[in-house]
Amino acid sequence: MLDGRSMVRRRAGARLWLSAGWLGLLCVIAVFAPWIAPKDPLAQDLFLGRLPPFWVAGAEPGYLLGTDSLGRDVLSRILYGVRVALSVALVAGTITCIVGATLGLMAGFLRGWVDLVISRFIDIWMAFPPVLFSILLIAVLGPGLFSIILAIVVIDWTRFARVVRAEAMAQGAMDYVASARVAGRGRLGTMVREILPNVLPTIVVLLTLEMGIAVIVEAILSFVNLSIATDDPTWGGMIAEGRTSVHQAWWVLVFPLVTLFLTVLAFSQLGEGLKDRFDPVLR
Amino acid sequence: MQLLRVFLLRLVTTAVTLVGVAVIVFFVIRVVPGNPIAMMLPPGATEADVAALTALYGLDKPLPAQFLIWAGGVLQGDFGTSITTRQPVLGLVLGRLPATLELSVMALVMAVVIGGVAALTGTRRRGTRVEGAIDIANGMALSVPDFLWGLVLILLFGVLVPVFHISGRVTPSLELPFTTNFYLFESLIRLRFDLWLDIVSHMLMPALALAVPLAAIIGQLLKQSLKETMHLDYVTLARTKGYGENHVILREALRNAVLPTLTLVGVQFTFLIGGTVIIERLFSYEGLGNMAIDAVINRDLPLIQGIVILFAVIFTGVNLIVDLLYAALNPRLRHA
Amino acid sequence: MADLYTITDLRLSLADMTRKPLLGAAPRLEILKGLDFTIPKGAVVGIVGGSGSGKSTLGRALVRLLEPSGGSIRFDGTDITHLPEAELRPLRRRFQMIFQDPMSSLNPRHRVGRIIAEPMRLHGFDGVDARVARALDHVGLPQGFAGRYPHELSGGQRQRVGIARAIALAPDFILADEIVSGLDVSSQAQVLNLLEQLVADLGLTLAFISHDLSVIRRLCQRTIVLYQGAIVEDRATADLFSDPKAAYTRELLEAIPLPDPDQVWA
Amino acid sequence: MSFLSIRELSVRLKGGPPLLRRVSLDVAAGEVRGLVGESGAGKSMIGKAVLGILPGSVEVTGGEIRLDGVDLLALPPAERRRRIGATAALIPQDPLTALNPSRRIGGQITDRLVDILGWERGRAEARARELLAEVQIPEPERVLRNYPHELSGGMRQRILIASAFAAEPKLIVADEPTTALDVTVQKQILKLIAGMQARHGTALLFVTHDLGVVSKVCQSLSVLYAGMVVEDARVRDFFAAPKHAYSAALLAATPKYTDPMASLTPVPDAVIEAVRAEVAAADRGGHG
Repeated sequence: MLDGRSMVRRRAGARLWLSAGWLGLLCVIAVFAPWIAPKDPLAQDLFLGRLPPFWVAGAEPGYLLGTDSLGRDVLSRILYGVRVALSVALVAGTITCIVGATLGLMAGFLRGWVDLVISRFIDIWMAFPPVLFSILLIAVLGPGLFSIILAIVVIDWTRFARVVRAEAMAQGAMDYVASARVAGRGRLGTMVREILPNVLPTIVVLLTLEMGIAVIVEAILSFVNLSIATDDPTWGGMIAEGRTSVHQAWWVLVFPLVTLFLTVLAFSQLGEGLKDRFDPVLR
Repeated sequence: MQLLRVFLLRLVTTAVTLVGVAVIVFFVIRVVPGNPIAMMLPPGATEADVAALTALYGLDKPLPAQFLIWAGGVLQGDFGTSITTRQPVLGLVLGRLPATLELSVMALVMAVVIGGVAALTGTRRRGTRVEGAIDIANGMALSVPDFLWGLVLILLFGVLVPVFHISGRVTPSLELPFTTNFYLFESLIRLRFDLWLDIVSHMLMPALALAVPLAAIIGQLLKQSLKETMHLDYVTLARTKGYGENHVILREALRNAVLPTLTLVGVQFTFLIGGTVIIERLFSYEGLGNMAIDAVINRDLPLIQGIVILFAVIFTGVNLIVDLLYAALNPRLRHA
Repeated sequence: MADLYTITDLRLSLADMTRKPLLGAAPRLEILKGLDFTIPKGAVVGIVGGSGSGKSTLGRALVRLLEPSGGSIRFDGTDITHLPEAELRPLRRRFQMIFQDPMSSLNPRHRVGRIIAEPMRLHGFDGVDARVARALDHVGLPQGFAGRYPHELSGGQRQRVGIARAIALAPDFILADEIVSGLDVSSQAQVLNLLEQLVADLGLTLAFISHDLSVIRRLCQRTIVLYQGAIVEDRATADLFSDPKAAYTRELLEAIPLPDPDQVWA
Repeated sequence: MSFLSIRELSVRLKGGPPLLRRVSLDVAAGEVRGLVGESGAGKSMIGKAVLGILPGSVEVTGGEIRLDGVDLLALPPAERRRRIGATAALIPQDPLTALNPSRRIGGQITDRLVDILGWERGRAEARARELLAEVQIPEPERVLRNYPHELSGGMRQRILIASAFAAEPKLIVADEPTTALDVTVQKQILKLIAGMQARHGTALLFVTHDLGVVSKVCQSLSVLYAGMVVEDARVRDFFAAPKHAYSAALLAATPKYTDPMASLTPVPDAVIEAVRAEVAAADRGGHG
């Protein structure tokens, strides 16, 4: 039988499992990187610089994905890079989500002066170019994992606040909110017990999206050389190096780029998949 | 009357926003630990340099006084002097602005065309494999940001099939007869198609990288909006009059579906302009964004402030224009 | 019989933002223009009017979802006109509301059992589960429905859940705002019969808002006719139908198409 | 001879259950036929099938729809569209959403005349003015230049009626045209439709859930349950004595203020079960 809903569900299921699988794999790699990585990611050997990946003529055994200009093993650096990427994604994503969603929910449901103040801040934030803002913040705060996380939270809370605010406003106009009032529920209770469950699917989608964005922001900051300590392997740092030598050694750019691409895609698809799966109205 | 009221209200909030931006950019740089003068100076500066610079910027005064001095200057068009180049900030910034504007507008046009075609095709062929393919492409394009698309394009069209330039704004060996910095525009005016082609070939990849996410957003929003509109009674009524699918989409649905898309595209366009910062870096394109990153790396405080303010003016300006456009296209407001 | 509600010179206006001048306050849009009436304990009162008559606004003011801008509403001796939300809360158990659109008034992410139980928990009822079961029983829904989501029910079933939620609190007063206007005639008849039965069994006071005089005729002892925010007629229902005094009431009555081809409908 | 003749029309959700079960009905030239049933009974679906505006999620599985003797379902799509546009029209339910908000009223009345029937613009505009006067709209000249949002709901419904009669169609489908209106406005609009129908001699297929409305404007009616016609009768006969138990129960459930105790009687479960069994039997017969 060709039922539209079941087709949507099957596609949602596939992307949910694929993306969850990829992210699960990354988690395992992050934890066990020292045991999995074939080489020391920091070990340089100028005699083994710019070795191609294993299937290209001139490859060295042991360096599966080749080496960069300093002779460091690309594969090992990618595997170690997972650690920074994932910790930024999970920590920065979660904190940004909590801060932004709370402010958005308050603005959208409580309205009045709370909304006025929060909306004005959102407006001001929206007038900053986010990439420049983050680069500026890192320059001021100094490089490091903590600075990156702080910069992401400070800049990206509006992503949540804007959307959640609009959603909370729409939900606030529904009669189930009026009926909660008639039942004698207070404003805070209504916000948390009635509105929040209806906004949650949107928040989940935004959260996973934000985790992907956090990985990108870290990569961008590494790319302009402002991320964490320079010799720690990060995907962004590898991409920056790969970009400069793209005509001589494409593999230095391609492999971290593909990893980054898949990770970002997986995060966003995970969110969409989760939303479809746990929506009681769709189920 | 309504239109005027909306416009004036927006003008006021825009002013408030810009003041907010000015305050924040000013204090963020100074309040956070670290000596701003030390930040400004290149390594190896002497005590005397520090003292001179401190006095020059009035940094011995309390912060609010400093802010007022700076803000007063800004209002008179004086954004200070760049530390690294020793030139007025305003001149530097305005010199780079055309490059960034041309890139952004080109990206916007590409996004509207690609997104619009995707939305119309998806609507025309709804329920078929074509729509499914468009949805999947949109989903991919949407979840991956411009930075990654830029890298992918560099690999595909700069390395794998090297057909476009992936670095700079124009081939350096070319003689440029231009009097303005709007190269793309001026080359057309002067009928120098050889130069125009070279410039386009440089811009195409960065512009496409910027356009892809926005195209996906336009494609998705407009298609959804069109699909909702196609279920409305006036569209059904048009069908009973004997009109075919194309006519119904283009004449009955499109105009009404564009309105809700438009407001969101305004915000998204400012994101696109924000994206030029990293995309210009990626493609070594000599625009405002590339200059901004250099300014941060060189700790050129006045230049950073100037660029951020300019971006904020552009962003709020774009939003203002979109709001007015929305009002102008909406018959409810136009004829109120 | 004592009066449960005493409404005196009730006024309600909203700011008309579409005609706000450049500077200064927006003009006020008068929705309710000085209403006076009472609702005695145990009465079933119909409130009827066309769109824009202010009947729904009046209903929402009665249960204090809206705050009046003038006049007073006394509920069982207490002036609730401007009572702040915190002081209103303990009173709220006693006046309940059933909404027009059950799809929007039932939280889509809560199961039916929780929707009925939650208000009781808020008011500190004990034995909530047993009370939910009894409420479902009262409105003729099987116990298994407690585990369902609103979107899994039909329109008539959803409206029964709305009724169950209201009666579970054992209120003194229920406001029913156009509760059958979205239903088919067969479910309409069922829901109305149910409501009639419950009002009699539980000794409730009911205000029934509707645009449909035929339904009012069946259910209500007294009818208030609203036209553009003012009461044009307030009488015993039987009298109102046999001898309408106000021109608007007559117009309303004459416009109703009876299921009868011989009706003179000029 | 009947102008619209539907024979054994079956429609179903693609890959799903049937929505119309071998529906047959006739509308003679100049006749008004009511289509009555509860939501989901398929009454609107019949109107949509006649006008060729079935949603993409449903498909016709059998039967024919003869409009002026020509089977619409046998025509190629473009030809069918043109033929429907030239001979039939729709009066939609909700006047607030049935006019395009970004187009002027004038163009929305004349477009069919100019684009489909090939009239000259001037002639079409003159016709539009004439029609607006006929539906008692003051200042037709000004209204033609208005946008929908500048007019009240009642005015918009009048415009939609005028627009439906613009091309002198032989058949009009009215899909719950007064459900969104107050009773007092409903009365005016129903009288207007009935008057126009009589003057122009148009056949009218009147979809409604309200038996009261049927008794006022229709000469015959079809009662539907689960996509099946359970009763087909002259209006006078029906209200005197409905033949089918389900339609009798439907009539008893209809509110009637003159006799409150005899109206609003819930449809008995036994009646529902009986009519369901009937539908099931018909389905088996249809497949066997």
